[in-house]
Amino acid sequence: MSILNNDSNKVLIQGLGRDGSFQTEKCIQFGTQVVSGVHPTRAGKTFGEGVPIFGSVEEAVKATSPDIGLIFVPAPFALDAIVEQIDSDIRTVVCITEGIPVSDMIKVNQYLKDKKTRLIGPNCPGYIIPEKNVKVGIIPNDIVSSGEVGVVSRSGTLTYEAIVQLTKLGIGQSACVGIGGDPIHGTTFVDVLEMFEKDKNTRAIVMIGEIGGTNEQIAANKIKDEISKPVVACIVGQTAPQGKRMGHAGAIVTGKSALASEKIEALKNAGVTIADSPTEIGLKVHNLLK
Amino acid sequence: MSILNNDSNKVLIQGLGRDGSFQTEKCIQFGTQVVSGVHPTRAGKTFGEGVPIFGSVEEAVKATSPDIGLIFVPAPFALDAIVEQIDSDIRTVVCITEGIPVSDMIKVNQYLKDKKTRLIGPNCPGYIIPEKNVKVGIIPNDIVSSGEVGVVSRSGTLTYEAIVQLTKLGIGQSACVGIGGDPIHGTTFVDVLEMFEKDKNTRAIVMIGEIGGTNEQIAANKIKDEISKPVVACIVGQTAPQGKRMGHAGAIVTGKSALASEKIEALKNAGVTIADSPTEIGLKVHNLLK
Amino acid sequence: MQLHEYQAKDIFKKFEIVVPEGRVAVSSVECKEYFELLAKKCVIKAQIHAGGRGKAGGIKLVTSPQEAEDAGSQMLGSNLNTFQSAGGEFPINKIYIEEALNVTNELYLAITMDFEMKCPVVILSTEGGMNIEEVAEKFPKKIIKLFVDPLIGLSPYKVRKLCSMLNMGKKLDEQLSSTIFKAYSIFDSLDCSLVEINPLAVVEKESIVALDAKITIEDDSMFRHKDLAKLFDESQMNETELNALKNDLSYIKLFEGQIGCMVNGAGLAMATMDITMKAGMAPANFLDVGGSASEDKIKEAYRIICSDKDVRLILVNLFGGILRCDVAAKGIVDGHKETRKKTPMIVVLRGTNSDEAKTILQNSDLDITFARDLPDAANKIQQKLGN
Amino acid sequence: MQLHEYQAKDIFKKFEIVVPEGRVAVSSVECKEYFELLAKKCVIKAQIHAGGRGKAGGIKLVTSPQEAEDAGSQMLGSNLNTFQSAGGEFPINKIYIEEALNVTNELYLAITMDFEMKCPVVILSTEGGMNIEEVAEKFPKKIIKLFVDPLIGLSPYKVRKLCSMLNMGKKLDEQLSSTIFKAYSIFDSLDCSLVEINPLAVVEKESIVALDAKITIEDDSMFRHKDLAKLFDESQMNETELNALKNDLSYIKLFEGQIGCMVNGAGLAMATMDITMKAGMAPANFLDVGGSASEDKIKEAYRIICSDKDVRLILVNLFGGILRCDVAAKGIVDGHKETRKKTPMIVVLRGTNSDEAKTILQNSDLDITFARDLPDAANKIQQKLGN
Repeated sequence: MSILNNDSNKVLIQGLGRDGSFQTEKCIQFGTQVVSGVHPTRAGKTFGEGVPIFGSVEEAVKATSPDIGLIFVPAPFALDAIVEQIDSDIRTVVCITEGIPVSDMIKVNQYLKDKKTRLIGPNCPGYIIPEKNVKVGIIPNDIVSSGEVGVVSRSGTLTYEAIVQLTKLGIGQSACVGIGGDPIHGTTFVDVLEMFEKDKNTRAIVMIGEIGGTNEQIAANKIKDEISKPVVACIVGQTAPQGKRMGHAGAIVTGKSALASEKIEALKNAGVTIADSPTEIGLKVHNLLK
Repeated sequence: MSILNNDSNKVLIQGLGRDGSFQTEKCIQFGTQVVSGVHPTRAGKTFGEGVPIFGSVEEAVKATSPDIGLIFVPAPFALDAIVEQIDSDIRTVVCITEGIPVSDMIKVNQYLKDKKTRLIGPNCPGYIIPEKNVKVGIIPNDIVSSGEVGVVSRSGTLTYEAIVQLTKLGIGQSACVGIGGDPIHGTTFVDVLEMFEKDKNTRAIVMIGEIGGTNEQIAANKIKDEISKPVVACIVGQTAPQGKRMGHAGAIVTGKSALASEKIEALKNAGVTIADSPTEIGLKVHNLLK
Repeated sequence: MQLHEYQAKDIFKKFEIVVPEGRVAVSSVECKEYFELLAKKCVIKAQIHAGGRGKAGGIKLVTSPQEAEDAGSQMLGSNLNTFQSAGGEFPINKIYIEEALNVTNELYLAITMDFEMKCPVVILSTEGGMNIEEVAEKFPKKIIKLFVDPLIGLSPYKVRKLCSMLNMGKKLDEQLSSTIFKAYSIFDSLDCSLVEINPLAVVEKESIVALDAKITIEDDSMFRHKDLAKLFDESQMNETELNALKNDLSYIKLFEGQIGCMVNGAGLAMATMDITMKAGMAPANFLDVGGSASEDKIKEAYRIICSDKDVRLILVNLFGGILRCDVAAKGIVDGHKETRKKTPMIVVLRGTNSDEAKTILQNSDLDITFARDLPDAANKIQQKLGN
Repeated sequence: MQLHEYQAKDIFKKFEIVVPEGRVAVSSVECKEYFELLAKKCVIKAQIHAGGRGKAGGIKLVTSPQEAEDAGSQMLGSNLNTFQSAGGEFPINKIYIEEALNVTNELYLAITMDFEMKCPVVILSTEGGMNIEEVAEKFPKKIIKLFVDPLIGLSPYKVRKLCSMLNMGKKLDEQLSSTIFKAYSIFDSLDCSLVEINPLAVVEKESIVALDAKITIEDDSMFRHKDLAKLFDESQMNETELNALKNDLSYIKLFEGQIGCMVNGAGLAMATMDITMKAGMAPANFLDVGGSASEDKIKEAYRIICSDKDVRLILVNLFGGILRCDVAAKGIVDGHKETRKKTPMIVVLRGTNSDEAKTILQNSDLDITFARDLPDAANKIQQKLGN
C-alpha cells in the first residue's frame, strides 16, 4: 500500500482540450489506467487508444467505475466540474485548473464538508506514485523514481525540482503530491503529512512551502505533535518583497506569519530539517537518510 | 429520564414582544427554568421576576448557560435568530414563529447538517414534559397531566385537543411535542418516534398528522421497522378539497401521496391504530392501554 | 401572490426570456388596434388568476382586426370559470393580445420548491401545453426533475443533462439551457413558490419562446419584495376572500356546505371540518383565525362567516394558546353587534382565559350552545340540524 | 483589478452608500469650476492606483476656487510615489474633487477574503484614517472581525454585535449597519477581493459617510464581470507591466536587481530568485510564464526582460510540465530576433521536450550557458558576474 491508493486507481478525465489530452497521454504512458473521458460535445467518441468519452460524469461512472477524477476544464467551468464529480461520489478528485475564483472555491470547500470525496488542488500538478505506476496529474514522467521519500508541495514546478534532486542522488519517492498554490485548496499539508506518517512505504518526508498564509505553521504544529518520520522542508520566497503578489494567489506576504522567516522558525521548532536554499533539498534528505 | 431532557433544561427566550412575554410567563408558571432573554434594544433590563435580558445570544449563553432556546421573533428575523442560536451551540432550539419564508428554512435545514443543535419547528407549539415541569413553547399549562403516553403532532391546537381528551380519560402524558406545520421543519415525526421508543417513561404514542407531504408515510415505515410501542394515529383533512391550501403551508393536497386516505393506509399497514375521527383519539388510546 | 400572465411576461422580459410580442388591452377597441400593430395572427388571452383558461374559452386565436375586437368585447367584463378555479369565477378585466407563432412542439418548464428534497426543483417535460398533473400520472417518465443545491445553486452540468435528454440539437439546447437559468434567477431572486412556462414552445424549429408565463411569489416572502405588492390584482378575489386576506385570516369558501367554521390553528380547523362531515353536515368554509388574533380580526372572521348565505349554523372552536379566548369572545360579540344576524352557534372554548370568554358570550344576546369538547360539539351539531 | 476612487464611489452610489458630493476633473479649470458648484471647502484627490496618497501630497484641502485650480494644476500631469507604491510611480491624469465635511470621527471598514477561515471577513476598526496594518500591529484589539457563512450570508446578528461594540447610539448604529450590508452586497455581487472604506466618517455626529472608496475585483472572476473591464485604467501601469498583463504573464519589476528571471511556476520562480540572491546577486524581476505558455507569450516575456535596462544577465529556468520546452525555446529565439540584444543567458531546461529545446537554442546566435540544474545555475551566475 502507498498513500492515496484507491480500490482500483481507475482514472476519469474531465476536460479534453489541448493540455488535457496531451497530459492524459503522458499519464497513460506512465502506466495509469485511464478508463474514461468526459466532454459535453464529444460523447460517444474515444480518445487516445480507445478510451471512451461520455457526456457526463454520471454516465462515465456508471460505465467505467473510476475511483479517481482528473480535471483540466477551464477555470469558469471548474466549480461545476468539481461539484459534478463530488455528486458522483468519486473518491479522489484532482483539479489541475488554475485561475478559479476564490468565491467558487469557498463554495467547493463548504460543499465538500459532508461528502466522501477528497479534493486535491486546484492549481496543482496532482500526484504520482512511482511504485504503482499511478500518475494523476502533470508531474513529468521521467524525473521520478520509486523509493521511500514522500514529497508534498504547494508549488508545481518546484516539486519537480525537488524530485529531480532526489532522483539524481539515487533517492526514490514513495509518492509526490502537489497540493496546489491557491489560497483555498482541498487536501492540505496536514492531510498529506498524516498519510505519509501512516504509510509503510515512506521513511522520510520532503515538504516544500511558500510565503503567504499560515499553512506551513499549521503543518509545523502537526509535525511537532504527530509526525515521527524525519521531515526536510524548504520555504521559498525568502527574497520576495513584502506586499507583492508572487504569482500564486496564496503567495502574498500579508502580516508577519506569512513571512518565510516565521515559517522556517516554526518548522525548526518542530524539529524539521531546513533546506536553506532550494538547491539543497536533495542533499539534506541524503544526509538525513545516511 | 424523559425525551428531550437536556443537562439542565435552562431556557433562553429570544423575542420578547407581546406574545413572547405572555407565553414566557406561562412557561415560568408551569415551572420551567427560564434563565435569560435576548432583545437587541432591551439589554441590561430584566423581565418577569428578574430574568436578565441580553443584547445577543452569545452574551446570554456566557452568563446563563441555557441548554434550550425558545424563539418568538417575527418571521423576517427568524432565520437570523435560529442561526444565532445554532452558532452559540444551543442544544435544543424551539421556534414558535410562523410565516418564515421557505427559502430561509431551506438554508436553515442545510446549515443544521453539521451542527450539534436540534431544531423543533418553526410554526409549532413547542414541547412539554409534565413530569419534569418543563414547558418550552405555548401548549396550555392546565390541560396536561403526567403519565406514559407520548404525543407528537404537526398541528398546534389539535395537539391540545388530543391532550385534553387524554387527560379527561385519566391518561397522562410523558411528553407532548408539536413538530410544526411548515413544509420544512427541523425535528420530524421519525425523530420523535425514535425518542419515544427509547424513552422508558413512554408506553404508547399518539401521532397526529395532516394532509400534504409524505411525512406520515415515512413515519409509517419507521413504525413498521423500528417502533415496538403501540401507536394511535389520527390524520386530519380528510374532508379538505384537493388542491386547496388549508392554512398550514404543509397541508396542501398535491399528488396522491398527500391524501389523508393514502396516509391512513400506510399507517394501518404499519400496525398503527387509527382514530377515524379526531374525537376518538382519547378513546382509542384508552382501549389500547386497557 | 399570483401574478397575471402579462405581469409575469414583463418580468420575463427583464430577465431576457424570449416571449412573443404582445400588449395589454382593456377594451375591445384596443384589441383591434393592437392586432393591427402586432401580427397577422394573434392570440387573445383573458388575464385571470386561474389555470385552464384555454378549455374554458379564455384563449382565442384571431386572424383579423374584427375578430380581435369581437373576441375582446366578448371576454372583457365577463367572468370565467375554469376546471382549476374550484367553483369560483374570475372577472376578465384585462386582455393580453400577442402574436401567434408557428409552434413546432411544446415543452413544459417549471421551478418550484420540493419539500421532500428541501430544495428548489426544476421540472421539464416534453409534454407541454397539457395539464402537467395529467402528464405526471399518465407518463411519469416524461417528467424530468433537477434538484438545486442551496449552496451551489443551479449546476450547469445538471441543466446540460436535462437538455441533452430532449435531444433537440445544439442550438435549441443552448436556448433551452439559457431559459432554464433565467427562469431560475427569477425564482431565486423573487422568492417564488412557482415559475411555470407551459407551453415553452419551439418556434419554427429554431427558437425557444415562452408562450405562457406563470409566477407566484411566496406570500411569506412578500416582506422582502414590497415593490411587487402593487402588482396584486384585487379584482381576482371575491370580496369575502379579499376581506379575509386583508385581515390576515386563512379562509376558503367551500361550496355546498352549511356549517360556518371559526377555528384557530389549521390542524384543528381541518379536524373540525372532518367531524362536521362525520356528523353528516358539510362545512361551508375553512377558516383559521391564526395564532395571535386580535379582537378586530375575530370580528372580521365572524362577519365573513355571517355574510355567507349558505351558513345555517356556526361552529366556533377555539383553543387558547397564544390566542386569548376572552379577546376572541369580545370580537364575536362586536361582530354580532354589526351584523345583527342571529345564526345559531355551537361554541367550544378551551385554553387561555376560556372562562372569562364564556361569561362574555353568555352575557350577549347571541344564540349560543356551548359544547365541552369536539365529540360533544359533533353531537350538538347533529341535534341542531339532524332533526 | 483595482478601481479608482471615483469609479468605486459610482458603484457605492448605485448601492446607496452615502458619499460626499463630488466630481471628476481632468483639468485645473474644471477643478475651479467644480469647486464653485460643490462647497466652500473641498478636497482635491489624485486618482491613482496606490494607497498612502495623503502623505505623498495626493490629497489637498482647498478653500477657494483659486486654491482648487492651483492644486489641480500642480497635481495633474505629475507622478506620485507613495510609501505603498513599492518604488513605482503613478501618473495623475484625473482628479476627484469633493465637498469637505465636518468629520466627528473616522472608522475603518473593509471586506475581504479570509483564506484561513475560508470565507469573507468584515473588518471594522475605530481607528479610521490610519494605515490599518499599523493599527493591526499596535492595537490589535481595536480591530473587530466578522466572518460570513457562505450559505447564510452576512448575519444581521453579527453586524448588530459589531456595531454595538462601537457604542455610537441607535441612529448611527443603524446607518453603520446599513453601510456594512451594502458594502457586503458590492463585495459579493462583484466578486471583489477587497472593498475598503478608509475613512468611513461620522459627520457632524449624525451621519455615516464614505470619505474614501477602494474596490478591487478579483482578477480570476473578471470573466463574470465583463462590463467592468472598461473601468480598467491602463495609465496606472508602466508599459512593461501592461505588456505582461496583456500577455497573461505574472511579472513584477524589482528595483536594484541585475538578474532578469524567466521561470515557469510561481514556486520555482521564487526559488530561482532565492538562489540568485544567495549567489550574491539581486533578481531584477519576478516573472512566471505560467503553466501553458505559447511561443508568443515566451517571446513577449523575453522582450520584457530585455527591455529592462538594469538587467545584466538573464536566467531562464523552465521545467516542462504542461509547458513544452521546445515551444519556449522557439519563443526565446523569436524574441531575440526582434530585440537583437545579446544579453548573456544562463539556461536550465528540464521536463517535456527539453532536449529538442536545447538543440533549438544551440543553433541560435544567443550567448547561452546551459546549466544542469538549480545548484549548477547558482554556481554559473557567480562565475559570470562574480569576477
